[in-house]
Amino acid sequence: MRFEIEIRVTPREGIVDPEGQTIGQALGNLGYRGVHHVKAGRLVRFELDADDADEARSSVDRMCEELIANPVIERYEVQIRSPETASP
Amino acid sequence: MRFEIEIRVTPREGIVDPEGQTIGQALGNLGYRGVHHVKAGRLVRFELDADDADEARSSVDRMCEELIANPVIERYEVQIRSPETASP
Amino acid sequence: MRIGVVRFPGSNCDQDCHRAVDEGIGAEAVYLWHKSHDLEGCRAILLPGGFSYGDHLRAGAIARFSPIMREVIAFARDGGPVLGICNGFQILCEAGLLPGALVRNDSLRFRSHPVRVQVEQTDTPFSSEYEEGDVLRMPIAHGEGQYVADQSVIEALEIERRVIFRYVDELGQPTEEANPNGSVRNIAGICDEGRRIVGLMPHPERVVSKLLGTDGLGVFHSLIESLQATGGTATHAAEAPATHTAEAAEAGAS
Amino acid sequence: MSGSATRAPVIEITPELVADHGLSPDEYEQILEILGREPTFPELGVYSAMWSEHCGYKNSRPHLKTLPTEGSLVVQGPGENAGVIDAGDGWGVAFKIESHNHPSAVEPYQGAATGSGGILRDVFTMGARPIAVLDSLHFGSLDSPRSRYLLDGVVRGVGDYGNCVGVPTVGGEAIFDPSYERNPIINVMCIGILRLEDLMRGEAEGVGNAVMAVGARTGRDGIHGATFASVELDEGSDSRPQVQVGDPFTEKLLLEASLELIESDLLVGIQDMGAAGLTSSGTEMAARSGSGIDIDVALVPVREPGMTPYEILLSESQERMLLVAKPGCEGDVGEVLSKWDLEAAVVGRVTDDGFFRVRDGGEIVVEIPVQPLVNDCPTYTREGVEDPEVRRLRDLDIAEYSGPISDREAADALLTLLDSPSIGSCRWIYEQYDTTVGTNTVVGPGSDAAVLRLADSGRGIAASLDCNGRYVYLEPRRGARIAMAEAARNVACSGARPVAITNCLNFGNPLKPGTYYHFSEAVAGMGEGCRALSTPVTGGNVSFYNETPGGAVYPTPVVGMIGLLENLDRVVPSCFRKPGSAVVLVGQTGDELGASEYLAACHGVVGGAPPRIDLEEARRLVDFLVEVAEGRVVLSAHDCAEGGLAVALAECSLGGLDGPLAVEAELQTDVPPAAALFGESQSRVVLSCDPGKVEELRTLAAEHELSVAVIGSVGATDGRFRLAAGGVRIDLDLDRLDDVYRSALPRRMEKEAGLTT
Ligand SMILES: Nc1ncnc2c1ncn2[C@@H]1O[C@H](COP(=O)(O)OP(=O)(O)O)[C@@H](O)[C@H]1O
Ligand SMILES: [Mg+2]
Repeated sequence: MRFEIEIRVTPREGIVDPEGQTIGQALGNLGYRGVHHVKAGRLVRFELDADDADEARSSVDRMCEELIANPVIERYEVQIRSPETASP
Repeated sequence: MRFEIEIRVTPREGIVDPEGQTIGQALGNLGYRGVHHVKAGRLVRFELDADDADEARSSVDRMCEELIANPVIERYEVQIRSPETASP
Repeated sequence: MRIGVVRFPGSNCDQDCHRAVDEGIGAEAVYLWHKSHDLEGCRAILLPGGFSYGDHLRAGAIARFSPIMREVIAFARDGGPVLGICNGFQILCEAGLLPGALVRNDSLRFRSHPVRVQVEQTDTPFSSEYEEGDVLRMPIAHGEGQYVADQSVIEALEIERRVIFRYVDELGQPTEEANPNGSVRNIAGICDEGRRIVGLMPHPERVVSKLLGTDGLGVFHSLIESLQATGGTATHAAEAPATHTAEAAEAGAS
Repeated sequence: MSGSATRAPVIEITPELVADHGLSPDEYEQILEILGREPTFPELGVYSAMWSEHCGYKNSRPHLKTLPTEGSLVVQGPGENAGVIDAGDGWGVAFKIESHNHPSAVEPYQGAATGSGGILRDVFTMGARPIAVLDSLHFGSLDSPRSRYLLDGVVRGVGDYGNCVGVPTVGGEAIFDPSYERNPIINVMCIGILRLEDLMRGEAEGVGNAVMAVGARTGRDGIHGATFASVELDEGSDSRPQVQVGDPFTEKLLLEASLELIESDLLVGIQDMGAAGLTSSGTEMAARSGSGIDIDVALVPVREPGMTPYEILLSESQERMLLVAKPGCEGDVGEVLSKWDLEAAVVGRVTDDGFFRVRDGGEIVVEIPVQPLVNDCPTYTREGVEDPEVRRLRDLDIAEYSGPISDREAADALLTLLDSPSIGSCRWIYEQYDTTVGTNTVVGPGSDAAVLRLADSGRGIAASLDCNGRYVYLEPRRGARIAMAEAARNVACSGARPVAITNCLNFGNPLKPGTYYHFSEAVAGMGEGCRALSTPVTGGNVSFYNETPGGAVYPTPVVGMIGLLENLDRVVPSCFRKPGSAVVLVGQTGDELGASEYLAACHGVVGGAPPRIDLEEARRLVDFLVEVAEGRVVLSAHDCAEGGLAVALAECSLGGLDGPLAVEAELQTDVPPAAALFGESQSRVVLSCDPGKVEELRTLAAEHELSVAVIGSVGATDGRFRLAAGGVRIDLDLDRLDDVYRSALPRRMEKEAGLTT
């Protein structure tokens, strides 16, 4: 079965996020009001063949720990869509 | 009312995505099988004060066009959560 | 005695490091290809700057899994001296051989210019030939050089005197203006608990000649001195880092 | 257009389709004649690309032919991927410049990055290791958000690409004028060194030899880039399909692999798949060898399914090379490439029938005779007519501005000039470039010329990029001569002897008589400069149609000058070194404010004639500068250019690594003060030397028939900048000057951050 994977990596609490800050400032300079707590992160998407959602999840978790996120500075969230449930 | 905004920016179709390719290869080298179509993108999250979801959406769209995404090579998706519906 | 310069496909300071070793201090330098499993009997390892694997994802994130890095990590565990410069420093952090991480410069811009760094500790194989307090002029050239780590880690680094190089101004003060990338406490270079593994962002290998400046020579002279001193058998140094890197390796991979 | 074309149905060649491909009815007639039949759709695409302005030099070739290309040091002149000169003891210097104006106007970061990638490939395909990049940037006013966005993106693009490949960016120029709004000029020059025995060319020889496509896969990006570079950017145009994305990491692999292949002597020829991709590389290589080439597009590794032969032939996907392996070496070539994790495929063979033949599996889809395709692109010599508006501006009476000004006005004018982005410090730009990687950079950005180590020979290479578009606009022939003279002067200030140039001709639409006049006059002036200075042309590039609905950019023929330095420890810095040094001005100061930055920045006037230039004098000045460097007579030498004596002197005292040095100077002259302080009279240089050397300096100057005047001294230690001329005194605090000079760019650029990278 093929799953659609989306991984969102964001800076851990307390870790500087210069990009997020700059986006916040830039939006301010452009005249946007009421923007708070801007955070910038990375996004990784792919398709994964796995027998079931659990297997998919556990191997995606390993990918994140091993490569995609750096636990020292980042946290990650995983979203798994199986073809059926898949929809925009 | 305060909305939680999440913007996902990814390369447009047909635009090369060297980062996605490299991540795909790296996962392969680490022994992960069945990984397809890896795409790398950016993520921006913030909170936005707006009267209603429509107002929020339209101003977020402008932010994306103006600053956050580069429409020439990137596409973006916006997700808006109002505090109520907000949930992990 | 042989010194290994690791060559990742995207390394671009490898030739400079090689030159610093053979022309700079007249020692033998060999390239170690990233796909190789053999350190070829090198007595010390240099991880040069560059963009190892294009620096996609995070600088050094992918490099740490290359075959040669397995050997380098084992070598470091046994107390072998390892120096990571710029991208090499980033790789050492990603590999968990050094604590913390290097994130995008606070300016969000690539920064390239000469900086001043102060030598704070001289009991490592890469700083022993300097005097404590020496202020060196070296170029930096990086986009992700902002050193960050948890408060507890920073405290430990300071208490254990593991900050080896710090960005300072012409008066030797670690001021904000002297800090090119927003690094915590102006940290430019650190070492591991065993004091055998050193990483720094500035480029000593670019200032090892009369023509371009000589402030970096000491780093390489220190190495030769310490290798001659230890006669190669890193005795007690062996255990300390062994335990350390063991848990660090977990930390890195968990 | 191309995207909609699919494999199956045969596309009918209508006049509209021909027109869409930028081919005139006459040109189409010529194609019918050459082929003796109607072209297929892919053939039409091939002609469209090869006979575009960019590849075919339709409107420029007759003029380019008038440029001198011979010289005792020239090993490879125009016609190859890059020029090569002989630098002694078997060393060669390969160099070339390339424009990426149109792509950068659409997507600054990727446009600039891919431009850098292309020029690096042009150099390393010659067998040379790139050791430096210089960039010439001409942008609109930084008051415009669009210009700030473009500059931010371009600087990041040039920087990131070179930084990642490991080639330092060591110099260039940055000029700002409203005429470049929305159509900036981005010219990148690359310099490489090689052992002459390794010199490689883009040739396809030896019937049956394998033709291999190497590097990135072929995608749909950039189809028709060559044609794109040959049309005006009109507002609404959705230029998106042309955007190409660079991958410097793959470039680095290509660089190392190519040099390894060349050193191991495994190649017959190699060329970048640049503009018009597979088509131009394949046909140009065959043309150079008088051979033919037979390719099967079905064998080309593609990035997207269902690509048509048309698309594969014209794709401009980046980081791809075409190479011809020596007989029996295919295996070894494959090994080197896989060592560097590069994908490669044999896509065809060299033939001897003089045809560019393309198959799609079995079926032949293109069959074109190579020579007429590559060499007989129709060229046009047109009628150029000077735009009356230009003459009016040149004849403008500017006498009133030379005249009496108060001390106060003079001081303010100097501050205004130092704050003008074209004159203020470029630090903000070059601190985003790795300037020292490779440890060859002896003198980096911020001085008149960059100076590089020539391996361990003890000798050096100097380089400078120059063009003042305003001069060329107001008087093209003189403007181009000045660009030549200034480039040579910059190189000579460092102590190097200028030996050859590459050039990038950035102009508007050549079909407009005014633009064509500018172009033909400028090329003529450049040729005169080359002859007078004995610096032949080894290559270059032409970029036309630099226009927006707003009108043409200033004509901008950028000169990339290369010089050789016999002895690296004779390098002369451009800034003052020692308190107590004597300050000497070489050359004559006239009443010449025409076309000056002073008029533009302080009075909003663009007009008057550019300063006079005597190429013989320029030549004597170069000889003099080389001699004083070799004799260690001077401590510093700095070219007098935009902003005149006042700005040159300020730069000399501000530029030093270890903080500003005070200066006290007075110029004795009967030239009106404003002109004396800010006029841009040519062939002038500010020197500093030990007071004891002044007499020696005078003698040498006399031998070269140059006038010198001791105008003051360095480092009257009270930290002030003092300059007097024609009875007017400027007396300013150095730190204030320094601050204004340094913040010219950052104070404009750091308002908002560019985030799209
Ligand atoms: N302004 C010029 N002066 C001299 N030679 C030029 C000029 N413009 C182009 N050429 C030469 O014409 C040849 C073709 O140029 P070009 O099509 O730009 O090659 P490429 O596409 O590889 O840059 C090159 O050898 C180049 O040096
Ligand atoms: Mg090219």
